[in-house]
Amino acid sequence: MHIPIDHILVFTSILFLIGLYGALSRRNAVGILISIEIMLNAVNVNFIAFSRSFASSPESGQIFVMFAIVLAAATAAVGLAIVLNIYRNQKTIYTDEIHLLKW
Amino acid sequence: MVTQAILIPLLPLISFTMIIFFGKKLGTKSALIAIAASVGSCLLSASVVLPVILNHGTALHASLTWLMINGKPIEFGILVDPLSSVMLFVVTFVGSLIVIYSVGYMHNDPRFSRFFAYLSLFLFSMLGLVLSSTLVQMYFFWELVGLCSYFLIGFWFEKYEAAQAGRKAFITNRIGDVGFFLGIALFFYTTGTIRFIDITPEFMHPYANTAVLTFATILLFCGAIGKSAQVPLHVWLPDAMEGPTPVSALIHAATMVVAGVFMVARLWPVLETFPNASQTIAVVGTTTAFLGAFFAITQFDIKKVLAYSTISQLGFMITALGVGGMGAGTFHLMTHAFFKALLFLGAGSIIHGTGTQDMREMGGLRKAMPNTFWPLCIATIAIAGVPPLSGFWSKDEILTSAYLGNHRVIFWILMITAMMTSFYMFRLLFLTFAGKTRGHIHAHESPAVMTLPLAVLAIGSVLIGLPGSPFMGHWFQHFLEPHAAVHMDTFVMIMSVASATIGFIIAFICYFVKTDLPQHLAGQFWMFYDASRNKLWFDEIYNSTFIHAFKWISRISFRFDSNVIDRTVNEIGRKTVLTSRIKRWIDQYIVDGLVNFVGFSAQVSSGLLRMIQTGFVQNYLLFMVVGLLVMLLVAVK
Amino acid sequence: MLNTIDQIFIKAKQIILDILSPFLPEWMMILISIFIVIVTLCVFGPVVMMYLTLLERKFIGRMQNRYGPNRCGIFGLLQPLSDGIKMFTKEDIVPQKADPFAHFLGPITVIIPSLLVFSVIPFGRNMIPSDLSIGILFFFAVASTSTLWIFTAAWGSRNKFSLLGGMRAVAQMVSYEIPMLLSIVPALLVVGSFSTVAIVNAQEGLQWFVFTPWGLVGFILFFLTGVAEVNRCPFDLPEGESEIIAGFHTEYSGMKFALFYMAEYMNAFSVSALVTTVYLGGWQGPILPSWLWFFAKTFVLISIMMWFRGTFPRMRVDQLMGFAWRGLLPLAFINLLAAALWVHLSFPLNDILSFCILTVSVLMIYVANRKVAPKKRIYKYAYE
Amino acid sequence: MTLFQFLATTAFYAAMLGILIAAALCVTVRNLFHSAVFLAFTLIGIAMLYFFLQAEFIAAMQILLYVGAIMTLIVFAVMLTSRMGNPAVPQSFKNKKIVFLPLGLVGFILISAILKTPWETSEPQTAVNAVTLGKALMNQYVFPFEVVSLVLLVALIGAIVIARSE
Amino acid sequence: MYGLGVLKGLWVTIKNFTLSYFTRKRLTTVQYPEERITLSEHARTFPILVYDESPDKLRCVACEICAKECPPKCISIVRAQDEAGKPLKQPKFFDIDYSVCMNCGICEEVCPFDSIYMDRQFELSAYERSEEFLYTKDRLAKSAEYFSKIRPETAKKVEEKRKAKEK
Repeated sequence: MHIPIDHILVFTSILFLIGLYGALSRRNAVGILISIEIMLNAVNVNFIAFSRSFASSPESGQIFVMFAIVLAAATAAVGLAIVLNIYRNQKTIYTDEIHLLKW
Repeated sequence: MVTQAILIPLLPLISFTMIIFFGKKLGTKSALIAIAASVGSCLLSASVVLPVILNHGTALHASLTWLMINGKPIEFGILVDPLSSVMLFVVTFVGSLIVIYSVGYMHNDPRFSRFFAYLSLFLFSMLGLVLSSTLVQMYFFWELVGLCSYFLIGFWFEKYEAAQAGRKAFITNRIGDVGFFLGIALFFYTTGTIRFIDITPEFMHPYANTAVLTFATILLFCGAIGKSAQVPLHVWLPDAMEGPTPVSALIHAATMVVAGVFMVARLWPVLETFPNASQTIAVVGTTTAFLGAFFAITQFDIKKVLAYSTISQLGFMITALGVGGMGAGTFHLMTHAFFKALLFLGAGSIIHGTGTQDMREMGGLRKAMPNTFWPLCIATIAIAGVPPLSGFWSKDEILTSAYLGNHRVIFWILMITAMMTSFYMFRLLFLTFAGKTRGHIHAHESPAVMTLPLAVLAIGSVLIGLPGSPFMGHWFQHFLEPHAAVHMDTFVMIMSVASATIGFIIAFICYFVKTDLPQHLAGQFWMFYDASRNKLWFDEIYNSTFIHAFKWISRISFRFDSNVIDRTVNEIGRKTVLTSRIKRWIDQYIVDGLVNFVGFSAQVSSGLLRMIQTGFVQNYLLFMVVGLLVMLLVAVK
Repeated sequence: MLNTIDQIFIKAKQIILDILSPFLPEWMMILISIFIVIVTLCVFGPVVMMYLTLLERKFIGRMQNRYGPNRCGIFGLLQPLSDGIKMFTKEDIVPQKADPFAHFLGPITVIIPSLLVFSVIPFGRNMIPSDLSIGILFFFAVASTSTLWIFTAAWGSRNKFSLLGGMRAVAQMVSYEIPMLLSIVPALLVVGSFSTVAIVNAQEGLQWFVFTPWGLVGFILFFLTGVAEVNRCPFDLPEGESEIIAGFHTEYSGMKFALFYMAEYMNAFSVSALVTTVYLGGWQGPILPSWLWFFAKTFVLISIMMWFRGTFPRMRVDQLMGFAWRGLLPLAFINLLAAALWVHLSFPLNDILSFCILTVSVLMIYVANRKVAPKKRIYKYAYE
Repeated sequence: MTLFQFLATTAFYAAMLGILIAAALCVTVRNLFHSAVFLAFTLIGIAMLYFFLQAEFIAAMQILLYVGAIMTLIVFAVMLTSRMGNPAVPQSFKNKKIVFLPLGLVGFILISAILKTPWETSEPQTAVNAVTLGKALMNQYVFPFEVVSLVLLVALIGAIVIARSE
Repeated sequence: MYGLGVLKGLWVTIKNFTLSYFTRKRLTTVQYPEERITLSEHARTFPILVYDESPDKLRCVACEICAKECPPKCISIVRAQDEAGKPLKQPKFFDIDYSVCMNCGICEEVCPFDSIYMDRQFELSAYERSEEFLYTKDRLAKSAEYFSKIRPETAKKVEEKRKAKEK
């Protein structure tokens, strides 16, 4: 099953842009984090797509993706913890309401 | 032997410290300590003097080096030779008698124990001076003695005159001491040694006629002038009468004032090698003697009279040393110590009894104070120079040495002085004891503790003359100068007896027969009377000249200081203020200006940048995307 | 003969295919063969679920000195049928405030993983729906998603009790997932590959992993975590009837509740199936046909689960968590260590050594936990 | 092309399409919880993609980690900040239209660049199964492996400290 | 030991399970509709009124003590009046709402005239909740014989007491 790679690339860039749109347009911090997850996944797909045609060490792409997933998990954890903290202190997680360094 | 010698001065020192620390607790018992100390040192000195006497003047000497100046040692030590043994005997014997006497005299004085502390301190320093083996050590005790005299003269310091007198005495002494110190320095510098045992005629011979040494001896003599109240610096002694009478007796009769004479006697070999130095000393001595007597004649204060008589007697001693009669001078020193102390103590008991010092209020005290009258009478006879008593022998010795040394002028002046001496002494006797009591005083006899020393001293002044008299073969002079020729001159003896009797007769006429004669004479010889009465205006002269000049100099320097120096300092201050104001201006407008400018520019630029920090997370993301876009555009093109 | 019985199902499939092959195009045949397997699984799943419910009710009834259901059918055999009918006929109420999308999504997404999981379980010799090279990992991946779907169900029904149940379920599954994974790793370590077939093959004859020291501990660990993962009995806090009505599926009724119910039992079945494949040697067995062995072992395990349900009271939340984090997790780590040692060393020594390590560690963990006195509960709102 | 491959490619493209739709929905839908669920679907779709790209281990990892762990996190976050989730409040900015401009431009440039460049489509190598991955992880990439574990630990502690309620 | 409790529990349940197949009497449940458990003497469900000779001569004198004492207040009594309006010593209406009654038995205890007692009839299903469960006077009335049949001892005691009172 041979999928031409540029199809995948187009797909991932679109997915990436969707994620970007989400990050840009959403008011809710958790929404932003979700969109960021989408962007990350788009990149991972790219990795896997390319890793197949990479001669010397085919598995490097996959290892990259693994590390990417793990790190995404770490960032999500810390990001959400921060969002939680902001919510607890400011009772709001709308980014346009949290634009002052003080409250 | 050496320890006993050291102990002699130490005992009074110990009593001084005891009294100083425990005086308040001891109260009257402090007198006991002082007496014990003086009597103890008297016995010790006896034990030390006896061997010296027995084996013919062999000196006991021990010393330890205090510090080294370019190799030459300066020592502290003990020297007991015939001269110092005489002084030891005089000081300790007379000192202890006076201490006993002053117990009675200072009976109800609030600072009773402090007086005895000062007395023991004085005894310590006097004994130290006498026993010192080098000039520096002597100078050290010389200063101490001056200090004690200041304490004792100014004992009743609440009285203004006493304080002034103490200060005056101390300053005049200090002037003399300066000369003394310079002399020591010069002497040390030239001869290299200041130890008395080194100063022997043979040692001095090589320096025979060096000008520096003559000048040094004169300077040394200045110390004696200051201390023994010779003419230029004698003014402090009459004022020193402000102190209590035992003080006058001890210090201004028996001991301190003779320190000068002792020092000159100590430097006798030096004087022998420098005839012109001894010449000047003789001249000074005779003038002091004559003037002392001249002033004493017209005084009415009993203690003033005695003070001036002391000055004239000191003059006698100094002239004796000046004309080469070291033995005669020292002999007169000893005898004078006895009867002058007796005179002072007598005057003290009179004052104690009558309460006043002015002879014009006294008179007719013979019956009231018999125990005081007889010793005083003996003393007057002794000092006048009537043959059997000690005064005659010692004065006669001086006169013969002056006569033999064919110092003609000096001989005649001394003779006149002797006459005047006997006149004013008998005047004193008659004014106080003969006739009726002029003032409204009721005299009462002094207690036994005062009259007993008087009696002892009376006996002493009678017997003390014998050792030096021909009956004992001039033993005293030979004791002092083993190989000096001593022989009496009949003409001199006759002349001295004559002068004594003439003085007696004049006094008898003036004050016993025709009591108004003195006024009459005073009226006629008003010039002489006024001169004598006002002590030749020495004080006034000094005040108007030295003191006035000194005050002027200090005023000038004060004005100089306040105007010139202060003004310059203020000027400097003002200048710094000016420069600092300029600096402040620079700092404010230039440096701060720059800094503010930097701040201002930072603010402006940050104002611009702030627009970007909207705080909306999405905006930042948008900026990123735009950045990405730009990069892509660039990459694609 | 035995082999034929053993391979009876495969042969049946082959027969069907042979019947149909002349009529249909070639590519259709492949589809059909796959389709047959899928159909059997989809039928097999619910049927197993139904009869498991009956089995459970009878088993527990007997334990409580009473009969199980014996009204419908001879020994109550038709009871699951009646339950099913009841489920279908019951009205499916959707709470007014509930989030329709999530509420609807809940049961569907819960049932999918439990079905997917069957594709990896080797029911008999070469009777495995799809032999994936990452069999076990696939199983766990799919099983772990169920956490999310349970939560969507709980959240969708907008009800405090369901939310509480959902939270408990998530917490429990997350904290038991790690020991479960770790308890499997020793077996993978020994076998060297993820695929379940390889694992079963590695347990030739009677060399079941359970008889090795680390295998025993691993088996117990895996079984306990499996029970927890499936939210059954001692660990059935998410549906704690006594406290929070029915936990996350409170607001579900009718068919949706049936789906949840089925998912629960299918999960139970699949977990015990996996335990058998990994530790009890799957379909390895002396005489009887492979699939019979497999079902026997699975049935034994399920009955143990039911046995648990009959005896144990529900664990308190903090005990549950404590048990996982302080008890099973360290044991799993040590078990991994022991297994590694076991693999590395030669025969006599490795058994002894790993046995000692494991017993010591079990005792230590037991002692360490015993000391923990229950903390005095701080009541935020109740006042002394 | 065999049926199987045909099936596979169609399934692949269908998956891609499905993912895009799910992602679009996830990003635009008002209710945060629904967007989280759609995110889950996109993630599972991407896992399927990995299956098609013969990366089973990564697919399983994706499901296990992303859907199992990260989704739980996100869902919890959504739940804890639930009060903000009510759809009445507009979930996206008013002026979200202007965002399309830069995005469109970037997309246009990207895609045009992708389509223009001649990707030399080499034959896919041997499939990478878990064993080779494990070996690579343990030999060549052991250092990143350890560092990642450290990062995870730090993130864990950080998250706990931040989110802990006194 | 901490773990032993678990094993003991398991042992108990498995023992029950196995033995339940061997000894019948372990199984405490009965097949209800077919077999029934004899109710004990003091079983009580809903209250009934007892009458001696005929249903309309109830022992109840409408003193309304039971109505006052009833916790859920499910008894409602209206005293009968003769034509002139003088209240008589018997109830005109006596309704008990069975759906509200909580079978506590307090009315039985407080009734001074031994007229109200707890029946043991529990299979009272009805098609409709509110009306049918409101038992009126005639549905409540039960003969003394029925009462002595269902509760022999208490009936005997009540009879002796009534005889004593009559003498």
